[in-house]
Amino acid sequence: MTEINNVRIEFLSRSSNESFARTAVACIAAQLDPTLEELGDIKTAVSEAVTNCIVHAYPESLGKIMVRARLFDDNSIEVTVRDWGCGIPDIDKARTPMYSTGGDDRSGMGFTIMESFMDKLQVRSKEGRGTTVIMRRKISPRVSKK
Amino acid sequence: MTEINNVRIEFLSRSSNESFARTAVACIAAQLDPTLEELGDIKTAVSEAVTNCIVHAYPESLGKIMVRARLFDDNSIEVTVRDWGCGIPDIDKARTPMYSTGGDDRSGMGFTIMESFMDKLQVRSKEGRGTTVIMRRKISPRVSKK
Amino acid sequence: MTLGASYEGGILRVFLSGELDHHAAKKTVDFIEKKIDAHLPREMVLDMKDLSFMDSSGIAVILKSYRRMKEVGGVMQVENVNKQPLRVLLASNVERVVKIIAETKEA
Amino acid sequence: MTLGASYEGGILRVFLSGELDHHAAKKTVDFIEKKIDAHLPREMVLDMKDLSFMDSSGIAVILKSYRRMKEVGGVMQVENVNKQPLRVLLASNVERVVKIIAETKEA
Ligand SMILES: Nc1ncnc2c1ncn2[C@@H]1O[C@H](COP(=O)(O)OP(=O)(O)O)[C@@H](O)[C@H]1O
Ligand SMILES: Nc1ncnc2c1ncn2[C@@H]1O[C@H](COP(=O)(O)OP(=O)(O)O)[C@@H](O)[C@H]1O
Repeated sequence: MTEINNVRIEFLSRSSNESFARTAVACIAAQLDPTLEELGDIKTAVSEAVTNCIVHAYPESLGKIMVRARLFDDNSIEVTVRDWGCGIPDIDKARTPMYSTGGDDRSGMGFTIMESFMDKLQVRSKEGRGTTVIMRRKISPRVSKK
Repeated sequence: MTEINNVRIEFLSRSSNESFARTAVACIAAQLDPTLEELGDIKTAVSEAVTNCIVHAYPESLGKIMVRARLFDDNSIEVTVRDWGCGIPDIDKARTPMYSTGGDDRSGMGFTIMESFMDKLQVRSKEGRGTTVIMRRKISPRVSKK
Repeated sequence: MTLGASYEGGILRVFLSGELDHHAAKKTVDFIEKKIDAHLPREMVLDMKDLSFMDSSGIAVILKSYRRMKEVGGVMQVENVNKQPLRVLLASNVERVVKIIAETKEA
Repeated sequence: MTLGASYEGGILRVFLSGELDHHAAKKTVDFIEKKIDAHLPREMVLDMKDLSFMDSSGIAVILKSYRRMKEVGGVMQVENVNKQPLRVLLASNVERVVKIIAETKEA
């Protein structure tokens, strides 16, 4: 599996940058010629991961968020979303559907959506140091390319 | 003049990333509520600067390109496009309309378009070290915001 | 995110258009709650015909609206849901609580 | 970038659609030159109705096409130019060499 593209974006945890982040990743993912549905899934997963950095990792301040998108020649994309915020004390608990520390502004479905919309989800975190979310998705080959 | 947003993207000098770079900057510029014409001007200038890195800075290899977009509270955007490629020996000559070292694949109008589509263009370069292009554009205030 | 609303015969219809993410959620909730409080409708319809994107922040918006409608003694449903928002609604199992009427048009 | 062409009565019409940048330029030039060589038209029209974006790489494409048409003894013009490509054409003074017919429709 060879890497065919690798793009990195960095921005501050302003909520106005959520649409930027998912659009930028979608631009790169588009190079794999995904269907609209596949593209929508990837945008949604990125939106969840980036929103988590803005809402949970840096609740009271502005912090740096890094998003990396890598494309591979088996037609897959890997998206990494990283913050240097408060971290997650119990990752298994955090990944439980409907679990949220965000009150009724949040649904607790972020990780569940990332999991069901991507093929693979990895979460690494250290309290007080930050969180890294790595997601992979294979784009199905199309019979007739446009 | 206070900075209100600051986004950085990094990618390799593949021509397939040209559209990614200008779309990403347009996403950020959109936060200033520009007209379609202003947005088109910014996309065009970014496309020229990024294409120059791909075509001229790294003619025979893949190299790193960095694009930074900063927004300010006077409704202006600053875009920096940087490479670590071959550099420009004579910047004044390079900025002359129709001057190109790219043969008939290039028109020599890249810098001219950056200059006429943006309010300000700064070019810094060191032979063998790379080139930095900094462009600024003020977005006109709109009477009726959408 | 652009918001609109109409009220007729006890039914409040709220139109969502654009992208509903965390950035747009607060404004959306404020708008909906203000409309509910003004009309005290017996039914609210969230019309998502022009909603091109929604993430789980939209689920929280729906659940908040649902609770407010319950408080004023009314019901709610979601209508004209495009493909991407529909996938988010289904993944969240929100149809256990709120009735979802998907549109069948292609995105 | 999607490319199309039609030939009738000595006139070759090439349709450009999408975004014409350096990435798309080589494919576009190859397509146009092949069409010119196949038909040896007395006139070529570059139809930009569906071209949503163009940078100076497009200027090089136009100038190359112009030279090829000159070689086969024909003329060329550019038609139905949207706003953004038009601004690039005007900034490049390419109308000194090739006739430009802009469309007046709003982008
Ligand atoms: N980047 C992060 N930094 C710190 N905590 C996080 C981060 N992402 C998720 N969490 C924690 O995990 C919980 C569950 O996340 P998620 O499933 O996305 O739901 P929600 O965002 O709706 O709360 C959050 O409520 C939060 O406590
Ligand atoms: N990033 C860069 N690195 C090295 N050389 C450059 C770079 N950008 C521009 N140049 C030089 O400046 C010349 C003029 O650039 P430009 O006006 O954009 O026209 P064109 O790209 O069509 O050649 C180029 O032909 C090249 O020699």
